[in-house]
Amino acid sequence: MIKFLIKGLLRDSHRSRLPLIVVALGVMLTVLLTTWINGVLGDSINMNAKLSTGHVKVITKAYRESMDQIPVDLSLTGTQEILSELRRDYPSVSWVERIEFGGLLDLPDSAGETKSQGPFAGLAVNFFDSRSGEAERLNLNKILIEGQLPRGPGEILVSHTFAKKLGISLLDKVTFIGSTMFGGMTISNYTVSGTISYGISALDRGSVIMDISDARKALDMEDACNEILGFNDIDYYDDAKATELMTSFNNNHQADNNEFAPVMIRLRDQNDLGGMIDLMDGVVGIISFVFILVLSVVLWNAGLVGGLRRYGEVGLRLAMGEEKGHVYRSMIAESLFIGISGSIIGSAAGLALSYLLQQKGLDLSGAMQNATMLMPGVFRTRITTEAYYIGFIPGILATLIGTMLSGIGIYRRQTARLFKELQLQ
Amino acid sequence: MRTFLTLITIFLMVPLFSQPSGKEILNLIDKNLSAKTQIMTVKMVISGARGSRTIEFKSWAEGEEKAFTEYTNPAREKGTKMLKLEDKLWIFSPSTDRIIQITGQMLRQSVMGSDLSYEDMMEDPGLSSHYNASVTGSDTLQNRKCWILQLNAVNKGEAYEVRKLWVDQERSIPLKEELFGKSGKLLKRTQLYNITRIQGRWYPMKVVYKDMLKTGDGTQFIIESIKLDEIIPATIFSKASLK
Amino acid sequence: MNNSEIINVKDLTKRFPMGLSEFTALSGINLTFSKGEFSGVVGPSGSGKTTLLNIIGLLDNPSDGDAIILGNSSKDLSPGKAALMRRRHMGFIFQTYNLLPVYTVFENTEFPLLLLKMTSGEREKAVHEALEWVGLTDKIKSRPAQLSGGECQRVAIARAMVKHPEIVLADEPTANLDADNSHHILKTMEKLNNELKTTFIFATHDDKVISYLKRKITLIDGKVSHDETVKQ
Amino acid sequence: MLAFKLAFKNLMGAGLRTWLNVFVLSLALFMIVFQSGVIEGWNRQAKRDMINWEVGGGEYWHELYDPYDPLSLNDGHGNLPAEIGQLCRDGQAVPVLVTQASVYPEGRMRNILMKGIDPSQNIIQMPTADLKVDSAVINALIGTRMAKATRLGMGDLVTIRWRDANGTFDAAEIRIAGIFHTNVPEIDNNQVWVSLDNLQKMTGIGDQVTYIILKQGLISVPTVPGWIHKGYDSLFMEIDTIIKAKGVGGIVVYIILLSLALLAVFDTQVLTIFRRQKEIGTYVALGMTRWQVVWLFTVEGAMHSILSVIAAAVWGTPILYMVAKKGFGMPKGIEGYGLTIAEKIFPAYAAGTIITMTLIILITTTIVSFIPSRKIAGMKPTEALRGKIQ
Repeated sequence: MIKFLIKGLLRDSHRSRLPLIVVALGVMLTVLLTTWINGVLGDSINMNAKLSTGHVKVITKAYRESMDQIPVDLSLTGTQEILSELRRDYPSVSWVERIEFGGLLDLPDSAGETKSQGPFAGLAVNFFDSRSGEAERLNLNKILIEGQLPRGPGEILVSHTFAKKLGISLLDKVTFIGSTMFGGMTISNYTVSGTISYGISALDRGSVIMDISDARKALDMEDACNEILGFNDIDYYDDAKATELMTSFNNNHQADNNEFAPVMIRLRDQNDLGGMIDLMDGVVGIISFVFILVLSVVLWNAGLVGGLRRYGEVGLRLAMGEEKGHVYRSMIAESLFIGISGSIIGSAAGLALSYLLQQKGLDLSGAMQNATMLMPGVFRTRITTEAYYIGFIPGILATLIGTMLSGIGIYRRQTARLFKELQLQ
Repeated sequence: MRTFLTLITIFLMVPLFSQPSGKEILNLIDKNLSAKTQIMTVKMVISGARGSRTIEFKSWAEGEEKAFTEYTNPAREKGTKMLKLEDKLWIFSPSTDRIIQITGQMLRQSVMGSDLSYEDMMEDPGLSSHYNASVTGSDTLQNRKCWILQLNAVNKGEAYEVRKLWVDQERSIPLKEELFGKSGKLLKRTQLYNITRIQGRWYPMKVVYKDMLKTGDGTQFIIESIKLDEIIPATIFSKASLK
Repeated sequence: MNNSEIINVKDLTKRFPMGLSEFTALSGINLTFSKGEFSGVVGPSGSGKTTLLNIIGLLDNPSDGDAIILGNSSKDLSPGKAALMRRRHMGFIFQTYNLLPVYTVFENTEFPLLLLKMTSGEREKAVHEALEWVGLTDKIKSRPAQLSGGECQRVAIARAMVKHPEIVLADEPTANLDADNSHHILKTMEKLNNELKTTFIFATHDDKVISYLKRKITLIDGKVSHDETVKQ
Repeated sequence: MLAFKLAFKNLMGAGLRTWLNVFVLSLALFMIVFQSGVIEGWNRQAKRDMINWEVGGGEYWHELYDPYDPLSLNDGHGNLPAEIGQLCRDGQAVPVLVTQASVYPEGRMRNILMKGIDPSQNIIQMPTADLKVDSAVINALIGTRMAKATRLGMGDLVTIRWRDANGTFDAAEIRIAGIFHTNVPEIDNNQVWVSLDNLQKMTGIGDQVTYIILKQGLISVPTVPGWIHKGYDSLFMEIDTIIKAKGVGGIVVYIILLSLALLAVFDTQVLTIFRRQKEIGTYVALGMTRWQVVWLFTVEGAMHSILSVIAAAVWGTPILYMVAKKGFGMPKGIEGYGLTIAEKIFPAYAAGTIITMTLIILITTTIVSFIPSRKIAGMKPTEALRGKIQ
């Protein structure tokens, strides 16, 4: 029977084409909107995650108390051990070490004496090990204004505005002056391999990014760092998962009362991101609901069109002695087929488009004065798990309901009238 | 570092005699420590959140305004040199081969994690010329009788408006100093221990310096060796010697 | 063409594409209708009755030959002109009534007048008159769904007649009606034909209708086989 | 007019499906208006907050003052120019002195800015009157963010250390006499406010100030040598950029949502035309041209949008009004970057946006209604009458 139905659907393009297109289009739009909203709304959360909070973060208890001051002296030590524990216990999470620090950047003149100097906020990440994925995470290729990413030790990135302020040119040798983890003075030289722009004036005023190996050397932080960030494999903050992770880790370390004992915190515990996450969940929920509602209306129509188109055919079948219930069921089976194939096509198209927009982004910076990382001119979708199934709900349900409603007409029709109708054909 | 410099200045100022006139006591302290130059090896013990660290350095000083320091230990700091000439401060780091002048924001940072900031180091500590002294009482410190001396700045622009010194009546050497803000808030405290006879003068071989606004145990300076009135070649106090 | 002749069908042939070949619905029809005729095209299903009516009604074009309606050759008429002709001079009555379901009896009847851009006063008068003819003044506000088949068809007649057209084309008007209603409808139309001298052309194979006709044109396989005037 | 009347009747006759389409369209319209209202509300509120709390009617900066460069504070101050001094005395402006300082909550040093302002000012909303409270020590005001970061509460004493104009160190206990809550982090993060008199005395800087906040609505401003007038253009640059970016991100949501609503209308049109072939035939038989019928159906489809505007107005207005009245909760997620965001945004619905959106919906609905209706022009009326068109 199913084969028979499929044959009919495939051969009768009128019967299947429009509803299929409508279902697919509607499903595609639903998927696209879901990923879009997740992408755009999740953007600032995501940016926070990548830039500073991680999905979860391991720090010391003392560090937690004055985190806004990024106190390097309260850093984690024995990080190799902590890392291997994290990697063993939570292998699905990517763990990366970061050092946030502050200091002075000093540009020498030709005689080697200070020409200009300015304070900066430094971020040390593991660039050289490409497995860490840090360069991608920080979108460094995109925010690079001039030059190139550091390729080896001693190379750093400086925020563009800061570089301009100090008069730093590419490949200039600059000196970092700061304090080590133990409070000692540290001075080291670096080559500016490129300039970057976050687009957040607070960061662009004075930022330096360097490889963590360089920072460790400079800050006397062998086997230490102030933050270990954990990222889920999907590039999306999952609050439940983060909470679970945090509880588990902190339970394991409950006994350790040392102020330098590691403790895990979540993204939502930092930068007041909790409210943002709640809002986003709410908005995604509401919009998805609205979309499913809207799509159901659309597809109900499609179902009706499909049903009505085949008024004559149904009449004939009834006239030939097919049972009403059987005709009804077969129509529903057909609509189910259309619903499923439409949803598959639509979801595939929606996901493909979303994927494209996730990878390439939609560049709307032309519509803005100046794009930033906080408010990127390039908008991206984010494919979440729900994107894979969300389109099927309205896609199948609505088609089904539409057909069921339009099919009720079959029961209403008097067999006697059928012959008259047939006569007319 | 700065403590060390302050210390030296104090020594230079503190006269030996005990006489209950502020000016006289200042002169006595001065006399006691009137060496033109000092060359010393110092061990600095810094207590911090992560326990204490020891840093060793050798320093050359001439008068109030010239000082040169070279760090010798630990390995990380070895070869780092600082030069102070009047109100300017330069640092040389061997690994970078750079001479950097410490200005602006950096001045408020702590030196090597100690209770001293570079700002503190920049102070010009000429006590007798910059402060009016008066004896306000006596006290017993380290089992020794002390005059309590109050110093009030003569001119505006001194880092500390008021200083209080506890001066050993017999040896004319301060055992404690407290630095106050204009409004009378205690900012820093220096305690001097192990007063030892060196080349006919009394010298504290251990000084504990504490920033009173911060928590912590303060920073200890332990003088391991000291030579006074040696002739120091002028080239030491030049930027050329940093490299 | 004399003065009373309002329709002249000349050598009319109509072919429809049917798959790869063609189906000839009408072939070489020659007919004239005079003003005030109460005539009908009769014949079995598929004999071409509706096609002929559609061509006369300017809803369809001849493949060959011509139909001259009120002096206008169907060949020369643009779709717009044809629409104008229908609007002003023709009324249609269908087997399935084709009333506009969402409108009341009054509004359905009024519709052709709206197209003629008559004032509301004129329209109201004309609609009332038309509904009086068909005896539906009491159902003015009813919707088609609330009416019986006979009543629907009477509304359709009122709609066709309200603008006093020269020609009324009625395609199987009684096919969906019982005998009583059929006679009622036919009597109404006969009366209007007498009073207003409107030309009625039926397409039918209903004997009840045929019994009322004053001229009976028999169509078989797209050709006129008889054309007789019934003496009463 | 006839077409509109007919279209309206037909739509009403179609019942439920019409209303579903209308609802869907009105939902799109509502969401668009709502979203742009929230963004516009944020924009206005952020600016209003900034005006009320931070920038007043604009500012004069000492030419050497750069808020992003702490070093500039050493020299970025001067005596009040006469013209502005007069404004200050007239209550039309209030001067602010900014110095660097360190506070030591719990013995950990934190570098901050100490700002002095006249306690009796009423140019900005900061509750500076709290600074007048009788106290043996210096009264200070801090914002809630600063209070949270330093864990300081009302009445707490904390040590603050600064250097006076000559470089002399000083430190004192200050008493937290007030904690203000503002949406403007720029006057809160790492800042301690004291009275201008106190600060000038503490720093021995005389009558010098760093910048001057003008009263709102002060239009004519003198040009003063050595002082730079900062108007809203430059003060609002960052927020403008962000608002614009938010708006652009929203457009895509509009487009997708509208597309879906239009798909519903399109689909309905296709169905309508298919179902009502006989009616189409009848119209033609009654003397309408086919294009007239096309027009009729297009108008009918387009009328969905008109109804949707009415519907959106009927069900949406109370909601929009309520939200505008009660506000819309906003998280403080990106506040860390120094943006002004209220915890509650009161959407502002711009008439221009509503009209534009209505027009866009009207036009696009007309287009998608026309596309399927166009088919009518190609229909054979004879076949339409028999309902045979596939």
